[in-house]
Amino acid sequence: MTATREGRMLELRVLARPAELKTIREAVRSCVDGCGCDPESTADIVLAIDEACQNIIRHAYSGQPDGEIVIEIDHVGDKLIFSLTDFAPTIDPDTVKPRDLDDIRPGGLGTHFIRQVMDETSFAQPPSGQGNGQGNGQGNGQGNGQGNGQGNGQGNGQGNLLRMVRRID
Amino acid sequence: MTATREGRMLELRVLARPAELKTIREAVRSCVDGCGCDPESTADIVLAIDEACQNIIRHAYSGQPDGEIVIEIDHVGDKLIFSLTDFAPTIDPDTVKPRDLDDIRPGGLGTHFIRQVMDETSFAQPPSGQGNGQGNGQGNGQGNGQGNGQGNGQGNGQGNLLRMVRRID
Amino acid sequence: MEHAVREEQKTLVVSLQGEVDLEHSPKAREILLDCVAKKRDVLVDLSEVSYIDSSGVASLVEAFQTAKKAGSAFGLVSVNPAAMRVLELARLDKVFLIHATLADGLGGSS
Amino acid sequence: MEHAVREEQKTLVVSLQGEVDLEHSPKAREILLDCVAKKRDVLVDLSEVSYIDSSGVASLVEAFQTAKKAGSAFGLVSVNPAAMRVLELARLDKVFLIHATLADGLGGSS
Ligand SMILES: Nc1ncnc2c1ncn2[C@@H]1O[C@H](COP(=O)(O)OP(=O)(O)O)[C@@H](O)[C@H]1O
Ligand SMILES: Nc1ncnc2c1ncn2[C@@H]1O[C@H](COP(=O)(O)OP(=O)(O)O)[C@@H](O)[C@H]1O
Repeated sequence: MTATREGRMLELRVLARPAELKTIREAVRSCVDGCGCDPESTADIVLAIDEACQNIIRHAYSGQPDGEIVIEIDHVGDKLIFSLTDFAPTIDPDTVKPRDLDDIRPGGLGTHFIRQVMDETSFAQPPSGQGNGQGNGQGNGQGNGQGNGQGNGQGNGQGNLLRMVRRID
Repeated sequence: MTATREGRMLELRVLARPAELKTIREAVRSCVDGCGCDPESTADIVLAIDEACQNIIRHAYSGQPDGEIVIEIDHVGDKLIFSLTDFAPTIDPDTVKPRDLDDIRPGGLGTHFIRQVMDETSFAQPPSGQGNGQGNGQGNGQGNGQGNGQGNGQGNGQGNLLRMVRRID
Repeated sequence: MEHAVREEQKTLVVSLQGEVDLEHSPKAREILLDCVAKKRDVLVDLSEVSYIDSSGVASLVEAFQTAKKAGSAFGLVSVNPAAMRVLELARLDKVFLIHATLADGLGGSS
Repeated sequence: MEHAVREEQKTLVVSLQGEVDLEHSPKAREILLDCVAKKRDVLVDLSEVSYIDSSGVASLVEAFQTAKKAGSAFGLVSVNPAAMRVLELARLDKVFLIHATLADGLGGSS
């Protein structure tokens, strides 16, 4: 079962609002669990994605409720690849860091959770600079494929792409 | 808000099992609601997608639990386009019909619900014959795009693509 | 899905709660048929049903028909709007005996 | 998220239930700070918390620190494994006073 479940598992596009987090968690849990992850790893991954989405809601969009987040999950070999895209102004990745954990105070834990759960994390701008590209492609059973894309610029910034990788066995 | 939320809203790939229906309903509800659908229409659409997935679980896969369903939602103009792909043997669309509603008995309601809720429904084989194509494309803000696909044949049948359209205003 | 069965004036009152979907309707079917098998009048309280699909409706239809054959009463009470919409789509809103309140149901089936 | 507050041996016992996520942690924060503001010892029962994120943990930290300044006791009891995992990730499992059972918590904070 695990072996056959490769490729794109999820592409979910939701508004950047706290009320959407439950839907995000359920969809991620279902996909990750379906890839054969053990329950503890699944719970950790669900937490990390929730935290990354929260940061987009609170920091990238500063709570502005009409922004969007696209959550993508790809299962490639022994890796789960999570891509979170937003359309907020591009951030400086160096500002994204956890607090010193010995300095006990509310907040500053989300990026720490993400780094502990994920094997790799990196920020980039979404592929084509400003705007939001959506496309869809089709492949056949022999492995060749075709795709077609539609541009869909939002013009409100250059966006962010947070890519996270978690190895599973 | 409604106007900007166009394009691919969801691609969710899950195992064809009753326990996944709740996740499917939540994801569909969130996407459809986010496209500006009123609560009554959203509830109807969630029901119709649930029923279509149930039919894939019970009839297309005959309850075999390792099959997969891919649920896609695209928002194009005033239409929501729902595409459900399975990898079960290709069915004869003529066998998919509701019971006579005057003949009261358990069962035979799912397709009736789907037809009442959706403006169009049609069955086809997934694009490239047997197997399952997955691709993803990228476009930029100016409207041109590129895509790339990966083949991912399952070899256990030719699959089915149920396409349903619902107009929203 | 949660459920509760209690007796009121010799009628079995079955409350279903939450989501009566394909995952849970086999349980709903079992509960309903168990009650009907006791040859007692049955009222199903759907006030707390937030979601019901065709498989949940099928359980109600099966229990309803079994009760009919046994000569006992079978009614629905306090049907939540979400569930009522589904009964309407199924055109069963005129087939089932539907009571606005439990008191109505108990009065009607006595 | 659901919650309940009750008094046991002069300690306020706050039970949080369900998902303490970004949507619900402002409420959790309010409940916890309200209890702490009463200058009473507080125990937070996390046995029914199925999910907690960094924002929920932040509410606990804030209440804990406020209690400390006020000189009252603040502890966690019956921490569900899912919540304990998150406290461990936050390295707060050695910072909070964590009691296995409510009885332990009431004994310890008396
Ligand atoms: N998606 C993001 N966009 C912009 N800034 C971010 C983002 N994620 C994290 N940050 C920055 O990193 C800091 C640390 O984030 P985090 O560890 O999640 O804790 P908190 O959100 O509680 O401050 C945030 O305060 C913020 O400045
Ligand atoms: N996805 C599907 N694959 C194969 N057969 C289907 C599918 N969907 C529906 N059918 C056929 O259509 C019939 C009517 O379906 P439906 O109205 O949902 O009621 P029920 O599933 O209770 O029979 C089914 O009994 C089945 O024969």
